[in-house]
Amino acid sequence: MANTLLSLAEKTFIVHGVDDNYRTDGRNRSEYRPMEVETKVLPHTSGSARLRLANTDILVGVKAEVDTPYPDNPNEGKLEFFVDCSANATPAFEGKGGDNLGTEISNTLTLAYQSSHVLDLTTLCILPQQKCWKLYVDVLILQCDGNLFDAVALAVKAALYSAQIPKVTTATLDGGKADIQLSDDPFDCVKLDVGSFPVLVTLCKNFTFIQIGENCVVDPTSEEEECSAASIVVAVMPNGRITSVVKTGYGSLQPSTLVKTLELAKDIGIKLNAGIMNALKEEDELGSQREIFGFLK
Amino acid sequence: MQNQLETTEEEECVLRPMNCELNQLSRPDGSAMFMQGDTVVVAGVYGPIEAKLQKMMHDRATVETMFSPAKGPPCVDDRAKETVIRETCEAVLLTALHPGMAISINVQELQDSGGLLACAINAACLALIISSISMKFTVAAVSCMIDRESGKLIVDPDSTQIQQARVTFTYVFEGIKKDLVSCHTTGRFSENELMESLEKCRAASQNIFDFYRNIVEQYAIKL
Amino acid sequence: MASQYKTIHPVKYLRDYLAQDIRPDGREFLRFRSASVNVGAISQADSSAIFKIGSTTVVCGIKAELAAPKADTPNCGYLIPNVELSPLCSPKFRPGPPSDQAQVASKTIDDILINSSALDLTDLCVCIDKLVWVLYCDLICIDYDGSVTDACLGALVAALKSLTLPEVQHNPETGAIVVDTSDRKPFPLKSLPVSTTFAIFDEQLLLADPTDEEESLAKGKLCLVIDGPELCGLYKPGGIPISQELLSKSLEKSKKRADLIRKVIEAAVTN
Amino acid sequence: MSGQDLVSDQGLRVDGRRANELRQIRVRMGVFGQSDGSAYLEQGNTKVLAAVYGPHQPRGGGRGGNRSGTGIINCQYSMAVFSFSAGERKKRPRGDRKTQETSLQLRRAIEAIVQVELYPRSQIDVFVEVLQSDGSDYCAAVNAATLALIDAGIPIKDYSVGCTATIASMGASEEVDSKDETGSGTGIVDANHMEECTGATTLTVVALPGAPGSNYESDTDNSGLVVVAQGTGARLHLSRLEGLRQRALQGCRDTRVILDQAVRFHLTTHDPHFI
Amino acid sequence: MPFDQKRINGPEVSVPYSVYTDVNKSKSSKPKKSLHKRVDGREHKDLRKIFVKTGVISQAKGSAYIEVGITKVVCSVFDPREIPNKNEYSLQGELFCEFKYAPFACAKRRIHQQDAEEKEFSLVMQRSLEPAVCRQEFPNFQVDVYALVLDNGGSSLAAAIMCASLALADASVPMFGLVTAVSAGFYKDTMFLDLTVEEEVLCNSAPAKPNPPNNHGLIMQAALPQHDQISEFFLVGSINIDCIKQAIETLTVANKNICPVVQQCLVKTVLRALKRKEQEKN
Repeated sequence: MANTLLSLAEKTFIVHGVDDNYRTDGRNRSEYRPMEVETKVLPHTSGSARLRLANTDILVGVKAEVDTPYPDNPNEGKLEFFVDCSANATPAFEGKGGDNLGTEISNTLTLAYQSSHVLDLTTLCILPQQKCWKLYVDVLILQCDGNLFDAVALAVKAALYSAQIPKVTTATLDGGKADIQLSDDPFDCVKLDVGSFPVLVTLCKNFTFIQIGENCVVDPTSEEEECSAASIVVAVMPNGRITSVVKTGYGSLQPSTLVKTLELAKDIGIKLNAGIMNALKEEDELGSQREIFGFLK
Repeated sequence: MQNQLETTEEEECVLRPMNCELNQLSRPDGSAMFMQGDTVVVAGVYGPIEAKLQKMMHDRATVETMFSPAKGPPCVDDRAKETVIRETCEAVLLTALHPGMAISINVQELQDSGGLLACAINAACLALIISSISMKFTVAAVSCMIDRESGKLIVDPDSTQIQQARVTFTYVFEGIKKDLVSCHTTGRFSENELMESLEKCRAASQNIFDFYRNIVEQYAIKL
Repeated sequence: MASQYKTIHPVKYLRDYLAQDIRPDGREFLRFRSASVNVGAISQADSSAIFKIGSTTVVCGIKAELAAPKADTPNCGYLIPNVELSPLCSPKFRPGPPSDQAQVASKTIDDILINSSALDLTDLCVCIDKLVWVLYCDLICIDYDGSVTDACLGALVAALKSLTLPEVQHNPETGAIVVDTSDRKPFPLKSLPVSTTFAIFDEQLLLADPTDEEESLAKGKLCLVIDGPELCGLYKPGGIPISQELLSKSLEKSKKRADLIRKVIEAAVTN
Repeated sequence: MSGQDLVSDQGLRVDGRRANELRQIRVRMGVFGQSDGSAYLEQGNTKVLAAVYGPHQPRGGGRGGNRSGTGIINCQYSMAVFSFSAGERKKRPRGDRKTQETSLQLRRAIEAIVQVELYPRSQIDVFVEVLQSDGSDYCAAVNAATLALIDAGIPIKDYSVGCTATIASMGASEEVDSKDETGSGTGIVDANHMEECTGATTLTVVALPGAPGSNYESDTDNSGLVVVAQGTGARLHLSRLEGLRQRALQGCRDTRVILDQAVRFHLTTHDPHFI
Repeated sequence: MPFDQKRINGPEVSVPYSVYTDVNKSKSSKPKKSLHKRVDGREHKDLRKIFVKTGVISQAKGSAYIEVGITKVVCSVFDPREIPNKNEYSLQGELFCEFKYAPFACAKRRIHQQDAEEKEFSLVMQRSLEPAVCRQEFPNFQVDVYALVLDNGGSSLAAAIMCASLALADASVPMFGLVTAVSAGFYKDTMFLDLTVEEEVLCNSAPAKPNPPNNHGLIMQAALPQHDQISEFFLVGSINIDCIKQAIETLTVANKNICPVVQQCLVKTVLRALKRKEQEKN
């Protein structure tokens, strides 16, 4: 993201490469770059994860707080996404510079998690109309090298996977006032069922001034993003259902292309979901004594 | 420097005693602290100064006004007062003399015991006189009310009297023909009541103009 | 040609017209534009009105909600009028918090309503010290072409006049509230204030019901609020001084105008 | 815990440290590939990331750019919304008064060591992100920023090192205890969040401690200069200030040694051309 | 409600009276009814009647008004102005869209400031319209588009997009073609076109039995029907891919069907403008 300036010739080079299914970093169109994920990097949060996708670096912290439910949905808890684009990623994000991008990503996440198929908010309710859990999912973007949406969604899923919400031992209504007690034992906690949490798949349609074919690439680098007129961000659940579709960029698509793109997104999304779950399970197997590297590695 | 002049009883005047201190503030180009009874307002004028790019007008000066209430941040009510003060001052000033410039008038309420708007306008007018910006005419503001029970017309009421008011009027007159510059009312009233109050206030405004003259004279002598 | 002339020299353009004793839109000096009102067009609001004066358009929508009253006025409801001069209605306005102009307009409308005593806030009381109605009256200007205060007040009064409120059963002991939406009662409006705006030009020239173009070039503005035989507001925020005759003339004109507007609103509401 | 017992009778603090003992400092330089310089620093549980961009052409041409003969240092201090250790969540990462003030203080600390006159018409950006806050955040930020500057290869005069010294507040009338026998001042260094919250007086010092061995007291030398000093908490008797200052300066010198080692280690392992 | 210095403020807490009515109880019977036949008597794939008009705001460069069923939206477009707070030269002009519900437009009162949903819809509007506007014609300038929903009877985003495209055309902003937009919703296996508010609420909530998972969700598709291009596709919910394919097909046809209505309106606008020009000449 930092200072991506491309000439027309460079753009044409990238686009032609994509057409021949050979990208500047040697990948083919539907290949992801290497990823690294580590959970529980922030011991003071309920759940956290750091994900690196090439140079894109995402840190997610989840905090659970006790709150009162909305009057219109008294049986539901709350889930809130906040994306902060740190100036560490690029000086352009200084001050309020990253706010627009941050809002766009957090909105997309909100849409992706909106359906009750994904996360049944009633499970976050403690006492109807009185108390519920509010999950703050705070994303910090430390470095961008393209494909923020996918990286953020993966990191969020990993962080939510690692999240531990304290168990509520007693919840009683005492004269209209709620009285709840949380378990004192820090290991006595509830984990979220991430089985149906979606990931985002960004399919970037590359063309500069001359439209070439209808090929799209997954996991675009920031250079490839620069050449794209339109991207489709699709939220795919592990079972292949789609929970949100958002188009970004200024271009338009033909209906047939859109259908193809969505099908491709579904296939990739299923694989990606499986991949991240595998990685997380592997990490789990290392046990609770594993060393946490964080940024020291 | 302190200038004092109180309206005497024999005029059977209707206005509360007035008191004024001129150019007490060092930063503004002209300032006045004006008291009418217990109502106290400070006004300061800066200008003509360079205008902000967005507000600049090529054919005349922009007039900016800030009205700050005694406590708390300004709200919608204060914005309305601010507008009356600004538009009145705009009518007073020869804005065409300073194209592309800005004249900024800051009014701070110190205490309100009735007739705040009138007092603020008078203070602003005095500050403008002292700042020696060219003016078309001077203005004087007079407030009055009609009592709820007796139906009596009271000029320049204080805050306890206003509690009993059915109607209140605030008029601003110019100094030459005593024509009406600004007007603000609250409550329901008939046409006759309007005309009657207008006449009474017009007559009373002469006191304020006299006060201006006296105080500025004293100020000039002391200089 | 005319439009270029207007852009380059707006002041002279208008002055040329006025010198010919006519206004740019073909009206005489003291002629008003036609006014129309449409009531109840918005299905989601409790009551609504669209008021047009010439091309100036204001939409008023009222939403009624329930709340606890203020401690010092336990038997009074709330009426919250807010004027929105959004960037939609004129290039003069920018997105963001309300401009000074919008704030002053809100305040003026609020003042007029209180001064005219057109509505009794105690009529909004459901249960003393416990529950009262809050009427959120949002006035949105759709087209800003002068005399917006007049249009706002017209829209608000028309909307209030057609407002009905559902019956509320409040049990003071348990605090239980039941609202019966099938049984709606009209809200009593005691009077019908009408405001009229005039623009004042040099040499005591009075223009009734100015357009935005005239308003922005005028040397002063005068706004009279008439309610039946009485006045409930006379607003002249600065501008060039006016003589006594001018005041009397505008008073007379605005009385006639008020009668007409009142008829228009009443006709629209009874239909 | 009351303000009186920051140090127990056995001479130990809440986390088991001695009064003049720093928390464990762990450092990694060059964590980011895209910035010109970056560093990650842990001081106990306080974790900070710093990135440096520049020197480059100043942005924001609207403000007239930088026509002066010296470079501008532009700093932003921001705290991740999840950075607070104790339960609550921060509303906004930056833009509030406290972070803005800290940004300004950070700039002062950086301006003291960068030779701005080498970079006319240019700008150097220093961004610091606090990932976890557990006391002495500002000092950690200064230390991390210094390391990031070194990583970016920007010539500096000395390490700019921050350290806090905290002393329990006492009644004004109470007799001032004389200097510690060791002569290294009074109070505890590098307070953590718990210790900061006791209502004790904290002196935050940013200093250029100079290389070990150089005499910090001599006025001819730049070393030992205090760049930023800030006191918070309860009032302090003037006579106790010197002891507190000494303690904080000693902390700075100790920190400098650790940072210096880390830099040398980084350069020898990552840059074969070094030495 | 937070205190706003620049507005007249009401009480801190107030509750819409609909909370206390008994209507909520009868809600459960609704879905079954509308699954077979819709409340307003339409077939599942029928659109509501559309009324469009241009030139409704005298002060704007271009403006339009649209009514879809009871949904009412006004939109205005202003002269290009320099992009505020921008230093570099931008080769392509920009489109600034603001989508706002009037405070009284929805069942629940809205606050005056834009909320998250409105901001999101503003972005969707911008993305739908951008492909249709020849932005290279006004480099370094920005065209402001404001849409205001006066009455929300469902599908107000789609209505706003169409309205905005008409307003842009009315303002003589160079465009590649008109933008139309249609919304669709899924509940179980039923697809509705051109949703009402009740149907929007229904499609937003997941059907009771999650196993096997049932479809539910909303789709909004904006298109340039003259060029057979989709300019924006906005989906929320949980829908399987086959149903989405089916929806894209149906929506593409629906968009093509709406196009003549909008075109007709533009023809009228042009004729009116020509007439006015002639009058000015005489």
